[in-house]
Amino acid sequence: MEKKKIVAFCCENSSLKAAEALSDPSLLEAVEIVALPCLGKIEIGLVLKCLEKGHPGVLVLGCPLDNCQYLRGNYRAVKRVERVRQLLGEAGLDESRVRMDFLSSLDSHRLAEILQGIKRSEA
Amino acid sequence: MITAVQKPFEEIYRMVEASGKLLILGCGTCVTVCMAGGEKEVGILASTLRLACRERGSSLEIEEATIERQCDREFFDPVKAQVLGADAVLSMACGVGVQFCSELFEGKRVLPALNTRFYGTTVQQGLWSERCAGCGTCVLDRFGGVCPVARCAKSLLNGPCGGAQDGKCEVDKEIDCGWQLIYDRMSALGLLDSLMEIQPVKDWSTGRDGGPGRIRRQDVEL
Amino acid sequence: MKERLCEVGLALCGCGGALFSAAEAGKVLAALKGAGVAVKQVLLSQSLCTAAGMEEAVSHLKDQGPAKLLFAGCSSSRRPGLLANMAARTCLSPGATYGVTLRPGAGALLHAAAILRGLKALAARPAFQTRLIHLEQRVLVVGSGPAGLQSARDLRALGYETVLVDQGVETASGSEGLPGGLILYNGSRLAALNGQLGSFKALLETPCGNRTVSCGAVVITCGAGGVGRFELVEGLLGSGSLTDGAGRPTGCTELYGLPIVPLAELAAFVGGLPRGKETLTVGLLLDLVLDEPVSSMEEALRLGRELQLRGPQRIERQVYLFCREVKVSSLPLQGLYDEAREAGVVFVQVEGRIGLEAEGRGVAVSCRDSVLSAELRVLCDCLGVSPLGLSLAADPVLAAGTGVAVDGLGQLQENNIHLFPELTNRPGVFVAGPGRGQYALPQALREARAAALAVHRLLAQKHLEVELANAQVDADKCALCLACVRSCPFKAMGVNREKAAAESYPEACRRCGLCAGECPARAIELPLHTDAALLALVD
Amino acid sequence: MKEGNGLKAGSNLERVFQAGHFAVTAELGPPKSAEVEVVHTKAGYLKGVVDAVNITDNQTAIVRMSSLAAGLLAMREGLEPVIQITCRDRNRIAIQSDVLGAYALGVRNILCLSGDHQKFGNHPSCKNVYDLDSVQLIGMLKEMRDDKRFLCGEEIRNGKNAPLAEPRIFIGGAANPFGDPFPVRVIRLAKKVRAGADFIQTQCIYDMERFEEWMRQVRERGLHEQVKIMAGLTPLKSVGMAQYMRDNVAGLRIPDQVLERLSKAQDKAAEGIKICVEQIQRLREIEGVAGVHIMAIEWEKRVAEIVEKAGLLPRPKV
Repeated sequence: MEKKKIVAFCCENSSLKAAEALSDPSLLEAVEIVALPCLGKIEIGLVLKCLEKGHPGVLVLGCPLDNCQYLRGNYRAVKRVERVRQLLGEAGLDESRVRMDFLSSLDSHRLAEILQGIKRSEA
Repeated sequence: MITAVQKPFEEIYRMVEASGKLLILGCGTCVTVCMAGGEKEVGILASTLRLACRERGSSLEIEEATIERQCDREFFDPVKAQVLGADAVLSMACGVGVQFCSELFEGKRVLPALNTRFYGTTVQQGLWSERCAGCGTCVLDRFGGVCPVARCAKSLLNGPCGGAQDGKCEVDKEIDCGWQLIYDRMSALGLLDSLMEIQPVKDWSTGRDGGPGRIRRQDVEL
Repeated sequence: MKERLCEVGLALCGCGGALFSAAEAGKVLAALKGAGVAVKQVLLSQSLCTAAGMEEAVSHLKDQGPAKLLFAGCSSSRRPGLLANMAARTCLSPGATYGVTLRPGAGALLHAAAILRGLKALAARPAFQTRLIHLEQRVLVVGSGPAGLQSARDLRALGYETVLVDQGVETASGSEGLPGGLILYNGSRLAALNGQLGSFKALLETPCGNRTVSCGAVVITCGAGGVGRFELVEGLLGSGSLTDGAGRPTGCTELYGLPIVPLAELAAFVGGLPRGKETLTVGLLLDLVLDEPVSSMEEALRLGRELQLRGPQRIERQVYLFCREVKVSSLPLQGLYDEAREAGVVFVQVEGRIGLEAEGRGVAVSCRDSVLSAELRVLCDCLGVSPLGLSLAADPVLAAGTGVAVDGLGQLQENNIHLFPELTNRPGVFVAGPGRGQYALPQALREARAAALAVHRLLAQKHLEVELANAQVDADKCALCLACVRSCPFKAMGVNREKAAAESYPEACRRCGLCAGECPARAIELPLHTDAALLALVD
Repeated sequence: MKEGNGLKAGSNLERVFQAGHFAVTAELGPPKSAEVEVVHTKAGYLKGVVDAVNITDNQTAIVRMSSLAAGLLAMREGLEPVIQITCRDRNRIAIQSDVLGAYALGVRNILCLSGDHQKFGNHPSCKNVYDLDSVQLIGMLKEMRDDKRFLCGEEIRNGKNAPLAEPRIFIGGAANPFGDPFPVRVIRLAKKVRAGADFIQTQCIYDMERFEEWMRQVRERGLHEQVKIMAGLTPLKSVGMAQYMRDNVAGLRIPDQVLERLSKAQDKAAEGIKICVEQIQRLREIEGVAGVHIMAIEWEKRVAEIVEKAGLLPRPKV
């Protein structure tokens, strides 16, 4: 079986743009990018499903707080990610398998760092 | 609506770990509204359980389903096969639904995933609060529409206890003193005088204290 | 409409980021071709993010008429609304456009790869039915203070029927006509705002009972308790209407409609005033808020003295300083006060309302002098106002009734950069003035104009073609828990009583999916991001 | 067993009131064990110093020796007990039964309380009862005494032909002038009086001004003429105790001045007692205050000192 990648849920307005503008697009191969219109769309069940299906981890990449085009999407996402991590803890899994970060569309370098980190830890 | 909260995960896990094939059954009415046992929570609990089982090396096969209401027979029809095929049902309904499901499927183990709490209202998303204690003899007419039985920690009918301070209950500072609410309301309604009346001892027999409740209405009986 | 000449058009931006030269574009196209993709239509603009570049692009695309449009540019050319604007102006539904961000200097191959991803996404995007939303050409302006009047006047000038609501003094009649064709409901308040942009139904509580006004958009310019601080007479905004304002405003007079400037700009402004008058009258107005800080007093005293003494040759000046209280508590301030007095500055201690009125090219200040106990009217050639402005909390009833969210300080409009300056969480409702922040008068007026223009941008389209790609509610699953109604930031969710289920309004829904994320019954789907599609992606 | 002198129950406390004396009672907290000696010792401190001792009923919902049992022990030591009955732990059946028993054993005073919520006690997960509230409890005792009937309406006799044998109890109630909502406080007192309370014990008083305001309202309604009001006092042992009570005891107000005075004093205990004595003197001046009730929490041995310094010794023999 093919080894599954970390799933990166990206907000179309911020982190996805940062991903599109990566100077080294090959970094994107480290993760499975799933574009969401806004992180407000992210569902706890969907994140858990990713882990259930064998993805080693989930990255939730939204825009900086107070910078959500849809006003409250990232705030809601923060709460939902908190709950996912709590559930993981209860299930006995490492909570850090689900991580959240806030990237603007200009933060390609930060995204690159995150992706490089993933590549390194996998190597 | 009836409000409920999910049981601690560990308690649920221990309840179901030896079930073999488990059906998690959600309820689409009250517990969906209070976000404790609707389709979404069914999915979340199922995924969490699967992850926990994998992590702890136990084998549990989990199916998911949600029906409109678990307190009425007819709604179970679509999931009958699933229930019968499972070794146990983890019901995410209120206590009524859990028991009714259990009654319907003789010999099937039906387990509660929720702790049923009270009859209440959504004050705001994520905050629910009790309004009715189901005492069976409504007294709201005498208290300006605020129930002393449900909203006073001691169910006092003749005024607040000594512990209320700044409009909050001594039991929990987050809870409004029911008697403060009654006083405010009655004073706004110009009915303060009627608070002077001594409320006679209450007949509790219409509620829980009278034994399991039963209503029979012959006019609507078929 | 023109027949579509090709399937997908590609718009490449060659803006300030200098992404493309013609040669580089050729390389990108070659790379695309190499990948087996032939894009039939290429537009290479110098600057899609400028007005001129935009015009060029729009006219070009209208001629060519692609069915879908892929837009590729640097991140600054991908600013919100640009794509939608282009879509609207080229008669494409918003769903038929897609934007890709290119990184400067990444090279043709990488650009091509990004464009390919975009083409794929665009191809995968399903077509949606559209609905034509009629945009009522009537605007409700709440608050008839300076900002409200400015907005209302501008909207009138732009040809919109404009209804003003003000809580101010109750008059016997419910509504009255103002010069200039404005309709004013005085002593009235906006109690509820039903419906959605284009066809709001505003419920007004007036002295003559409730009235419903239907309108395409709403501008809110008031805060709580603002009544009585200021009174602007209709003539205030006499000069400089918007109809001829296609070009940029050239100076304060044109911009503000009145020679009212912040204290800091006053000296320069006075210097620039046309000469030829024998006497130049300058007003200084303090206390736009109750607590004027000492520093404003200090600045006004200095400025007053300076203007009084150092006028240009042969032009006499008279400086008036209007304030509610002369604060000279400290010794240095007392000194400044004495100096200003000696220089000839006239001090007017004001009580009650301050009336500002356009007169000629100047502004007349009318007020009650509390020392003389007499009404006063001073005609000023220009007026400097203290930099501190009105700052009012939102009227909670108004906020609740309109569904406009408030920020941490209790003022209208959430603290979100995508809303500034005039947008609110509720599409079709705009804000200006002190209810949304702390503003000096000139600023408030400028924002009122921005709000009027924003209304114009929306309503001038007359109709809005809305793709039905909004959130879809499965009525059978919906438990009517109202989580979506409560959580939708844009108030785009309501209850469909016939279906006994929640419903999203396509004209207001921004397709963010927050409701779907909240729904405990999993009854809400976002057509562009269905649960099945998302699951398939992670399978 | 009827008292033929117009008295309702004929207890010492009632007689002291009737004779027009300024009454003094004290509180005696039963032990958190079956240790009899504790009651004896505390009773020893109080004997001859007060007109009656008030025996708490599992106060703050912490399990202690029952009020009735401790009351009997105190009685053996020569003190007259006031038994507390709360609505928290017993329903109308248990309470009526206890009242009959208490009377049979010689108890003549009962103080009717709602009871502290179990949340603050040592069994917070228990089920509470609250079948009755304190007003209804007072009414029930009055009905038993005056109408000679149980709450259900049956006569209190052991059989058709048996004599009526009703418990003749001097009935007490509590009042908290410091709880909220304030205007309800007097209303509630009036209800208790109407329900049949013979005497009232107040929550401990530190905020004299609010108490005086409350008393003014009490007099306005003429309640002080219908019921004997005993002002509650708790001497403060230390600043820590004062702060604890202010922050943790529901429905209690301690003004900052009191705290300040205590914290400035060298001997905190002596100062606490001094404050208490001053309070008694001030309370005696207030029209309608018929006595004081001293709740010296685990400090019973200093009650005599307080009563003496307040000039209230010796206690009258009536």
